[in-house]
Amino acid sequence: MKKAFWLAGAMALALAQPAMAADSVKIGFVSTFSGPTAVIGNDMRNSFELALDHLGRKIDGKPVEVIYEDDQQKPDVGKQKTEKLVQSDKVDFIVGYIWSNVLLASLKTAVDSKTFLISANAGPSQLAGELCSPYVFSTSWQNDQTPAAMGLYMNQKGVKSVFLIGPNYAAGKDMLAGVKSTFKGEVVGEEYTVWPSQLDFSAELTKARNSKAESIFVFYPGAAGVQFLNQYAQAGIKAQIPLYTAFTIDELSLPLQKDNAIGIPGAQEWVNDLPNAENKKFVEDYRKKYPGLRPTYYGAQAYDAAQLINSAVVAVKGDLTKKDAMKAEMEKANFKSLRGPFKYGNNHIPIQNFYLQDVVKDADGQLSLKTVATIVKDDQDKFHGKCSMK
Amino acid sequence: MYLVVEQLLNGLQFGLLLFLLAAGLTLVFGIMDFVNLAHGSLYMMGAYFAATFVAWTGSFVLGALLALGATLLLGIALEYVALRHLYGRDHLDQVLATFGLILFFNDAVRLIWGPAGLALPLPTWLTVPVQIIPGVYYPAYRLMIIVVALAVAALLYLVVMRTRVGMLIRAGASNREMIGALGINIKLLFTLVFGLGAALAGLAGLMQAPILTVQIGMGENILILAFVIIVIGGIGSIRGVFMAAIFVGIIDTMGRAFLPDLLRKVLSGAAASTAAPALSSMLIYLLMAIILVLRPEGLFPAAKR
Amino acid sequence: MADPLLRVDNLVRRYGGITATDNLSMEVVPGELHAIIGPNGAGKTTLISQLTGQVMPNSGTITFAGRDVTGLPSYRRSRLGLARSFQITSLLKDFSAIDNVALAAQAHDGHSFRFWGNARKERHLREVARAALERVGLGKRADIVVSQLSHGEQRELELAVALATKPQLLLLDEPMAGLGVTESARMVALLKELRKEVTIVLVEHDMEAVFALADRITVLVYGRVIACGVPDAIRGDEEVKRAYLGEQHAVTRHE
Amino acid sequence: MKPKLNASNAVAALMCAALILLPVYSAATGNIFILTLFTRIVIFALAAASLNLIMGYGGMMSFGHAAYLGIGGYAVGILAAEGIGSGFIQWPVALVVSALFALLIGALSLRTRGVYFIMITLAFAQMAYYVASALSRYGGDDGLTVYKRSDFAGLINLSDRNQFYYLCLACLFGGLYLIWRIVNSRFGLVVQGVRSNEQRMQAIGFHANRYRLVCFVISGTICGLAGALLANNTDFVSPAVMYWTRSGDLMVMVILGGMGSLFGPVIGAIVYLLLEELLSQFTEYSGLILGPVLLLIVLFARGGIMGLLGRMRRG
Repeated sequence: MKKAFWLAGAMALALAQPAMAADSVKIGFVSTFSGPTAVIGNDMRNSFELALDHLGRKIDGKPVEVIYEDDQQKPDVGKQKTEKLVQSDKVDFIVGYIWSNVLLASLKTAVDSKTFLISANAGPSQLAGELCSPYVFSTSWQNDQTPAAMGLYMNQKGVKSVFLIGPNYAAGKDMLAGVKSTFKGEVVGEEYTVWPSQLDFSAELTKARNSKAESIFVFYPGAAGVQFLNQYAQAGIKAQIPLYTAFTIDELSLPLQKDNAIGIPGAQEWVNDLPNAENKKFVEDYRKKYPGLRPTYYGAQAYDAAQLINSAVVAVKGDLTKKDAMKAEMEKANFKSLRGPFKYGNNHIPIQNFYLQDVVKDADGQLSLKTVATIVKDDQDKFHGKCSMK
Repeated sequence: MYLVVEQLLNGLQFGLLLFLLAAGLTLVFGIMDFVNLAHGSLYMMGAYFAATFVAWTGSFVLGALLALGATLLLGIALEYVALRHLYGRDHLDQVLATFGLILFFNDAVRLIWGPAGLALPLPTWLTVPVQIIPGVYYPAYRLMIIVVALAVAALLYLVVMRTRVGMLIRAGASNREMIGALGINIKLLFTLVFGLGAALAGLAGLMQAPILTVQIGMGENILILAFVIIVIGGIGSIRGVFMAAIFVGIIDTMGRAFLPDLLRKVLSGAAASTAAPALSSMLIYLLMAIILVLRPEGLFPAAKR
Repeated sequence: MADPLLRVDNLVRRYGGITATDNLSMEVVPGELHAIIGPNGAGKTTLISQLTGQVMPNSGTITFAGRDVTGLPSYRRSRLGLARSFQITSLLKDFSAIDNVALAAQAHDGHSFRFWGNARKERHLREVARAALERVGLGKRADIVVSQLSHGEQRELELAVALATKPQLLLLDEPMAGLGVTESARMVALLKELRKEVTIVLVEHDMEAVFALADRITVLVYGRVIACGVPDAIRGDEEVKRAYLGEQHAVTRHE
Repeated sequence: MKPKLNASNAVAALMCAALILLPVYSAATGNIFILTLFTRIVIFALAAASLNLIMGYGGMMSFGHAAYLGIGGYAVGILAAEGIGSGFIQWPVALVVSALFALLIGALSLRTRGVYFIMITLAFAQMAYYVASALSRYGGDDGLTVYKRSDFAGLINLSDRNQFYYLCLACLFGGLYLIWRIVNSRFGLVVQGVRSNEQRMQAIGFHANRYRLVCFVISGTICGLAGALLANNTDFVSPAVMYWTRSGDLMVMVILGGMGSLFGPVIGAIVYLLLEELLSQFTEYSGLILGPVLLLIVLFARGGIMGLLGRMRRG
């Protein structure tokens, strides 16, 4: 019986974290740090930490405190962690969110408490449209933008027909819709696969080959992208029908995809070799600080989020109660983004370029992504008209 | 026509892969009456071992064999340390305990190998597509999976039907008390069967690794499929699990391949494109529900054969 | 003879290649104690199970109190007044003795879709249960959990449960199985009391008890009735003697 | 039976008192989060308690119980999205739809037993998951934001933290009281009898499956209520809440706390969710601890935490 009391006491203590004095900038960071997708969360955290290093671990002279929380990729857990950060830790900013559903579940908590939320990845259409909020910013993109850029590139290449394959969930549908919105050729087939449980794409690949389409477009993030490229190559289709992708090849999946990824183009708003000073420094220092790892677009977006926060706090001279002034400053996007040109639309979603990336062997003989061309300049999402910004 | 043939092959190959995983599960379930959720973890360990050993030895075959042995030993160790204390317990106790093992294995793998997953590249002679009939190419590696799985199935059949151990296994699956009455060393038999099940799971894991990925949590989604199969097949029946696995593999593949087009003929375009993916996702569960409603003990109940 | 309470016509039940009940017909008249005997594997328990509805026959009819009950599930037959005890004791092991009996009483006391009141406080159910327990001599053991009762007590409890359903016909499947000498004697005494109130079909191996209790005896071999009559007639029946002495002479095994 | 003063009852009483006084503690210390955390725990405790009714008392191992969380939640979410904000409509709809779903899958599933039953309930829950994922009008896989919590005509304000907490707690206590009454009623005894020995119950005159089915429906309905609460708590509902791992979580809570004991699932929910929260604060490798803890509990604490407490008394 006594043990139970001690245990209860210990739990109460652990939950009753005292609120710290308010002379620091507190940032909550919600991402996935457990399970198979922890690799993304780790990259975002690494990049965010690097950004803080670059800022001297201080923002406008104030020490920075970051609290990392694991959402386990579950919406209700993400929501609970967001509540913890807002209510218990009383953070000034919340950053992170890989997954659209986790972000959407957490959004209301942040907005109701007037805490700035910066999505460093998730970009559901609602965020750009009816759910836009003065307190919510994005340093990524709206889901449709990247595949739409790919569609434009396919037009430029003169591709006449395409077979679309993607996972059957919201982002998957957005992605295929994105390509269709810009691609001018014929869509000869459209296949959705069971998400997240489908492991074998042989049926879809067989159909694609038999459709006589001139090209295939896929969206498969993370491990599914590795599986898809493996099977695409093993089925011998790689030699027959060229593949176009969005969010399927990145620095996390590349070490697993290896040669299967060579020669497969993708669209992205950030590539590691973008020629600006900030980006060079970021990529170099990242590889120095985390030997064996390479930064990804997830990380670059998290890095930008730190810079965005810095710009806002500096503008109000550290007075974190001036929320309107901070919002106004952030809307100006007054920081040097790793991806070069970067400004905000009315809905706080970036207006930015999208680049064509390809897989090549770099100087060390390692596979890496390389910018080939700029597909589209100053692209704005198509939902901004639905945003009333109340 | 070629399309149908190729899709049938796809289904067969997928089904056989599932068979490797489900066979071990149904043996352990049928004989020890033990629900092992951690079977998926053994499958994952098989793939991780294979990726590691193939990288060390530089040989796909050698690495695979080492991985098979390692999974076998891991299975035996697991049985010896923890699971044998759970025989005869309530199924739910077993579910809870092995659920705990899943959590443990996932985080242990993340600690040892990192969260990023591993690649298991194929030797080049397995990466080329093979022309099976004029005009139809099929990936060599997938053909190899079909061959290996069929060989394993045949071997299992021989062991179960023609050997003394197999006789005990069959007796155990249909009537558990009987093994005790035969006065044999049950503990040893159980450990062996568990090790065999683990090795089969490991084999499934390492066989699929080059097609899919080597990743944390890779065992969980496929474990549910394996459970679906052993339930459809009738628990404890190797024959049932073989038929059910191929059945599920083919139905799943054919469903995904042809259902959307079929629906588009019946429904309007918009309705079909919403309904088709949802329906093909549900297909296997729907199938299982129908089979269980009609035949509550599965298609080939072990007790009556 | 009065109209039969239970009538079985041409009952057949097969398991794979074995015919457990082979074109069997018999009658039980009100008020009698009708024993069914036969060597092991004669299909006695299969017959009882068909009478109570746990097993469905392949063909034939069962008529109870003038009503065809062949297709009725067991819970419906129980409501009509058919009660059974099981050969291998089959009680609610984690319930107390009185709960076991009270549930049987409850089954025959209106419907049980009552979600609120505490059933253990329904006095009339408890009283019926207590009376049945007293009847079989378990009055003092009412609150003991079944798994803690001795084997003999569990057999007696089986009877109490059957009695609590206020049966017209009691089907007893080897109530003496596994009992010691004194326990058996108590059971015989108990059955002698019960037979005054209720019609009983008794399946039993203990010949002494059968011949002491039964009004009529039916002899089963390989699922067939080879004889039926008063104890003295059965005692003198040549075929019955052969069946018990050496089955191979008397009965040809069917396919 | 009279309540006895033993370790398990003492812990249950203590726990109830602590749950009731929690908002006071939260207000006194300014720790709002503990209240938010426990609101979620209380909701899951209600869901676990409903699962315990069929699993612990009825012997029906449902592996698809999270489906009702989703159905209750979607009933609230969809009605809210269609402009019907009144809780007097939303909640009854949530309960009725959950009950109907339970009736349908119960009628089909109860033809099977044992592991087959576990799997068929899983199958139906997975189908519900995929249907919800296909509801593109209501967010599909991304889920559905509930902009406004259920409106009870000013009687109670669900957006007020304390009021909502007490509402959830009232639902939990109400649910537990209902379950307690049911378990000791005529109906409850029949259900428990059927769990213990189905053939015997048939032989004494009970149509076992009919009682099972009604019990299954009651359980699903209570869990639907938990789903309605959860949607209001999260202001959001998504298919993820119905995924099979969620059903697994609920089972773990019940078994961990102690099946077939009234307060077991509540303790199970508290311990499981608190452990999850606390461990995640100390380590990213919580499974390395939580996993073996579950294994040890099974090996050495049969009957879950309540079973352990029960034995402490006996020594």
